[in-house]
Amino acid sequence: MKRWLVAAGLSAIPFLSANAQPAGDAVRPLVILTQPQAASPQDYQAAEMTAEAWKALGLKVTVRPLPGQQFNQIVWYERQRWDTTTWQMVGRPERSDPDELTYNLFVSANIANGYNLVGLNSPDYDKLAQAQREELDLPKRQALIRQAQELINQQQPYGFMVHPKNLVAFNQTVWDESSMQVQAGIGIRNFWTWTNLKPKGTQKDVIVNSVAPPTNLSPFNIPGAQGSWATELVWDRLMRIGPDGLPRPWAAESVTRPTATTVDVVLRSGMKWHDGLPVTIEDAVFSLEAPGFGDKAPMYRPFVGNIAKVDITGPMSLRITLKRPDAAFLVSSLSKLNLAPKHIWAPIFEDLKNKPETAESIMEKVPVGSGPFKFVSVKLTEQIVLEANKDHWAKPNVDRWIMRIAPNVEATLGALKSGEINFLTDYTGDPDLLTQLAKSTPTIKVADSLDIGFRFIAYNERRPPFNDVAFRRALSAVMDREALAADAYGGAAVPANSWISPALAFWADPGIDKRVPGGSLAAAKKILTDAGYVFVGNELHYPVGVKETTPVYN
Amino acid sequence: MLPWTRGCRSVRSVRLDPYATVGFTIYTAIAAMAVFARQLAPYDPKAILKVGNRIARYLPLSPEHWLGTNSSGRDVLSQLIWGARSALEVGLTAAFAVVAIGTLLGLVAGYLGGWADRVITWFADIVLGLPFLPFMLILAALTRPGAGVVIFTVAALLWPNTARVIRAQVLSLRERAWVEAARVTGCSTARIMFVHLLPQVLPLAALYGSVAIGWAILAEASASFLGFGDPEIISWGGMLQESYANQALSRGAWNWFAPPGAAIMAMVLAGFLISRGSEKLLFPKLADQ
Amino acid sequence: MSLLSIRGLTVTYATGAGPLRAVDALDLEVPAGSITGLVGESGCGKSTLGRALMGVLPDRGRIAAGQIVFEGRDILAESERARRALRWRRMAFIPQTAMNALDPVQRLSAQMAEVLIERGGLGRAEAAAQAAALFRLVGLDPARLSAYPHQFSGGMRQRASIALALALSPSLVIADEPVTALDVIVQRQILDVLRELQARLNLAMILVTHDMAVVAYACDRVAVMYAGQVVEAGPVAEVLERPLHPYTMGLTHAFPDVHDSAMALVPIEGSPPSLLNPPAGCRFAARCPFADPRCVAEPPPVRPFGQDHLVACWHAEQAPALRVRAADPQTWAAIA
Amino acid sequence: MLRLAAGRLGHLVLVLWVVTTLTFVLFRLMPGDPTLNFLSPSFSQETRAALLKGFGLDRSLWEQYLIYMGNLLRGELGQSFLQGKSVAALLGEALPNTVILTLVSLTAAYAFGIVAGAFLAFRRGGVVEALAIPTTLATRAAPEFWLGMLLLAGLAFQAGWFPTGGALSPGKEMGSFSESLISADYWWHLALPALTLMLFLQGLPLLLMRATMLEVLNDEFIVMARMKGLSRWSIVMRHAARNALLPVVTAFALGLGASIGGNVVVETVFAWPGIGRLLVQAVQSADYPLAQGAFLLIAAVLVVMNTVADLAYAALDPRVSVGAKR
Repeated sequence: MKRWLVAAGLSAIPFLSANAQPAGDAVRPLVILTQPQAASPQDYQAAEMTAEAWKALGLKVTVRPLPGQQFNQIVWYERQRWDTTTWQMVGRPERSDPDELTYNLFVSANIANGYNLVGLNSPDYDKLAQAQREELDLPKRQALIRQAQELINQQQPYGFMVHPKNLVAFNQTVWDESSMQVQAGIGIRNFWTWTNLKPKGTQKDVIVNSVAPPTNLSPFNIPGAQGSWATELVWDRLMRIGPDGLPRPWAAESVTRPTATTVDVVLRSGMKWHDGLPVTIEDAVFSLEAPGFGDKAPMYRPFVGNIAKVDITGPMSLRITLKRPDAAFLVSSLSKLNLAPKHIWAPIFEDLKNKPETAESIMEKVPVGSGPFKFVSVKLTEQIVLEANKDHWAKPNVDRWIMRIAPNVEATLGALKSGEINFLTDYTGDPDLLTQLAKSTPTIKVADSLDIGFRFIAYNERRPPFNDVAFRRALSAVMDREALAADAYGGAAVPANSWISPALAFWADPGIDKRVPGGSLAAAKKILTDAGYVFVGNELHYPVGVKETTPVYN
Repeated sequence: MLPWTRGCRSVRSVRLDPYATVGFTIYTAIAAMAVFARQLAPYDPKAILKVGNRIARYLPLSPEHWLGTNSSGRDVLSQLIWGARSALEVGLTAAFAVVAIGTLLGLVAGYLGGWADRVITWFADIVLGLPFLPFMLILAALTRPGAGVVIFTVAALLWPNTARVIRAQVLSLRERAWVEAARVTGCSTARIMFVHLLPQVLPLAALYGSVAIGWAILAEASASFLGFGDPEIISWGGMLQESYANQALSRGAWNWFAPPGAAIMAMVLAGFLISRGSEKLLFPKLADQ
Repeated sequence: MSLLSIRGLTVTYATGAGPLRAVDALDLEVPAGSITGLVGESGCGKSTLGRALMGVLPDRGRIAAGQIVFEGRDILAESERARRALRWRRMAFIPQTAMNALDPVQRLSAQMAEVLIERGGLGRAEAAAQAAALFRLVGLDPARLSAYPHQFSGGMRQRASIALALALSPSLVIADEPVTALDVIVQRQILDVLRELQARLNLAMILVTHDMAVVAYACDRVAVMYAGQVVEAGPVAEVLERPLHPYTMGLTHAFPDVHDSAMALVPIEGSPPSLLNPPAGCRFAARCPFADPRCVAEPPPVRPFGQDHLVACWHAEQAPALRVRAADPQTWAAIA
Repeated sequence: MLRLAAGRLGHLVLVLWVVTTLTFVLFRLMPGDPTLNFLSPSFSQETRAALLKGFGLDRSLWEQYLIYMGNLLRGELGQSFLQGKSVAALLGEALPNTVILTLVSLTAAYAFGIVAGAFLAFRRGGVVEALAIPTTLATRAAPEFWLGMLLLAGLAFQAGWFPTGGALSPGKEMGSFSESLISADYWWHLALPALTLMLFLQGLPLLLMRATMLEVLNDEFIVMARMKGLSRWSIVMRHAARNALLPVVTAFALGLGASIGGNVVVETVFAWPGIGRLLVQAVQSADYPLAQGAFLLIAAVLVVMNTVADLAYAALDPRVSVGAKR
């Protein structure tokens, strides 16, 4: 009865106001999906703040947190179903080159089941993305990237929120700060720090932390952000992203690009696997080819997708021939592919041929790499212990690298205070508290750095009215990025309006965060009314004649 | 001692026992909070309060905010008051379900005996072999997390305790003269069970209910803590989880962290106190061994 | 000279409504070497009296007044330590329900040994031998010493209890309803054992019972208790043949005679008075078919009547006539 | 006794079968599919299908059930999706930690509870009781994780007396579990979680001991013991405690079973690497084989301990174990 009255009341409104102002249907109640507060208090709060802001546009907005599993399922695989969602792209060294994100996030090829979650379909953008990929001239490529950013700014497929800062802390009585390396967009928690870090006293074990358990550690698996910190140390790569954000030869003596589609690599000599066997040119070729065997290394497969062939050109040298020019190849492939021992992995791949599992799920008892650290023990939900590889050409100064895995942020802070960990590498908690701790405990020093990653709210263009650029612009215009950075992200973030972080100064478009079209509530309302939307009372309606045909998210 | 006399005594002691008085007082206070939440709570518990255009995070205790605000700028006292509502909803629903199922099966098993008794006892044994929290977690993972899972788990796994006691009591009651008399005068089995026996066992069942309320609240809190609560509902367990996720401990935000825990404790304690008259109620498994 | 004489003994229980006088200014003499039956309805205080004698009253009970002179000593005046020394060595107890009175989780050998060693000061081997002897004494197979109480029948448990009671050769044994829970045949066997042992060991025994038939069968003397007081006492033959108190007259009819089960059962209507506020006059007055206003107003004193026979009734002189009327069930029915 | 044991064991097998079957049904009802964890742009539909096939999820339910039961009987629990290790091995690593935590805390709780409960039974109705009973009830009423968090905040974060989590100090390597057991480091890490659990668990033995003690003290055989002039010590220790302990010992066995599953929360708070934490992580990350294995193990322990409790009671009470009469 009551419901009937309400329904009647609702339907009466457009009828009564029809004389005053013609309008379409009211916009349906919209839903912002996000992770539960427990998993990500910051995103949750950002979603709540955004919902508040959108309500000012006469919309009904609810925040719907979903547990991790369900969240991924719906956002990733049920793309017709959701309106908007919070999401993030994390910073990884390989993302120091803008190509991966520039290409994957927005090209139309990725709409069906790739990274183009929102379903942006812009032929202009597709052209720009492909062009920057093939442009080897840096200034020209920079211009293309900035053009792409402006295009996205006009389209607003996302409500960009912030670029987070990485907060790390360490015990300065244990570690010599001057031995740490700062990597652009990553901070001091990076490969170079681990290999260079100098102890001040007798504590020679660097004990870092992770709040999430890594997945299986294999040279053909990406074991989550934290797991990668360990795999980077164990498996060498032909190139690595240097502290400057540019790729530099690592396990290669040299890497040259004689033409746009060829890459010559000379392997460093004298390298040994942790089991004592020498690293050969065959191992290098195998490592470049293996991810392409069948579908046995799905995560790494895209990184070799552009390789046409690999030829051995000498006892320690090889040539890679690409299918197409690829500006980012050194970063996104050579700096990413792990060197895996052929004598161990070739038989495994052979064995996998007739099995459903992939190489990702295979974990050796004690995994063998050739990197500056080697495995001692692994308990994925407790700790990973690596020890320095004294035979490595870049042998570390520390004895062991230990990662404690504990999801409890409170306990992690306590552990830093008590010395159970001496390098806080994974802190998802309240930035204030860490700063306070450092103030009250002089032995602890905090270092922050702007991350390559970013956080955003995705607008699903498959579902009207998100297909309307005016509507998207209005939503983005009312989001208060300063407040989000200050309140939701505790000040450890800067406002964003692009997927390219200011940390990548060369590629970033300075000031783009100030150029969101509109920019105020009044302007946003104007965008909407200009596009034909009608405010009926305090409720936003579609332009005249437009029916609401999309079901409410459930 | 016959279970019957034990039951009698505990029911009577509920009225006399000072502990039980405290228990009922706590329940009354919580019920009042739940019913009058709208009037009592100074703020909308979900409203994000602002100071200027910034969120009013972590405001200290003040006349405006007796228990301060939390990390998302919400009034802690208002949340505490509204939390009583979901606590009562979850607690009462679950307790009602436990009592209803337990009493029904206990009655049937005790009065009918024979194969009905054997089947029910066997079923109870199976249920006692399912670990409570893990079962709830799995269930929460495969359906939508929230109060429903908690209530279902409590009802599905805790009825055997009540059923056992009711069954024992019915076994002794059915031999009584007046039951015999009812049988002789041609009362139907259903009538004897529900009209004659049921009112006799209800007080005992209600005592079990008061304990079940507590277990349900604890279960809900645990589920919330492990991330399987209903995030859209304001509950004490959810408040604890939220404070935990936002490091209220490190911050020393006792005003946020302590009250919901204390409220849960008080509510569970109230159930214990009420049933204290018969301590064996707390140890149903052992009582009849 | 009595082995035990009780003078003015008053035992009260603390209750919510004030003290309850379970035993009220009671006098009783128990001569050595005989069985004295203590008979009365349940709740009349006879079991309390037994426990008071042993010095083990329930938590709320206490001895408010009186003397218990045992073997010439006023034991109430003595220290707890001295009283404890008496227990079981000089006076022992046979409980009503041997199932609960024996520790369910200990073998009988252990329960015998405990008493013999801890209280009797025997060595382990001696104790074992003594336990076997005691078992034989009460007619049990010593091999059964290794059994648990629940493995025994009721009669066997009661025999074991008797063996336990006799373990330290006491001079007085208080048997609290020793045969109540048993069936008639076994009752008789146990009573035979008690009588035989009493004679053989020259024990004094107080046999608490509610059953006149038991008294008739087993006792030398009898004291009839009503509402915390002894209303009539004397030799069994005398009291049963020529009861002086109407209550005794009623009781003799209220229970089937062991010898003549065909005899009509005449129950006494009504129930005993509240011991919280006992009536001013004769406590039996309310149920007595022969009561007159004096009975209601004044408590009758205990008077000797004839040879060794005590009674507390204003109408004891008319007893022969009353006995005739008491034999008629109609007399009792009129009360109700 | 033997017949009783055989009967209980038969019953145990039956209950185990039903519980495992129930688990099977429960897990097959899960929506979505397990491959989601390998979320990646390059993850093709074909690969997902292949993975499903690999887990046998493409067969009929009956076939899956037969395979499942067959695997269970061989102790084969499958492979963890996320950790790339056999579930059995992961459970094997975690189980000893859970068992130790449970045993230590339960033993401490019962030792304390029995003594305190017996004491309270003697001191009936005093100020001590008036304070102790509500305190005990309150400890039992507080959410475990809340207690744990308070202890963690006070004794670990603030005072720094105890480690903040885990079972061993960072980098400590133990060749075997027995090596852990004799290391002080392990016990130092165990202290806080064990204390939390102990606080939570002590209420039951305390109240139970008190209640049965009170009951026993009023039993006829205790009165008889007093009449026998036995010393207080003999009465309490030989007769009262022995009888009062029976249900407490049974509760201990039941508690052992229940606690293994109930440790979930405490293990999570203290990052104690036991079965409970493993289960939570598995459920949170939808690692179904691992979650299923952990659940089965916990349920099996519970069922077995329920049976052990029955048998223990029977063994300790001659009324049950000696002679058929009850």
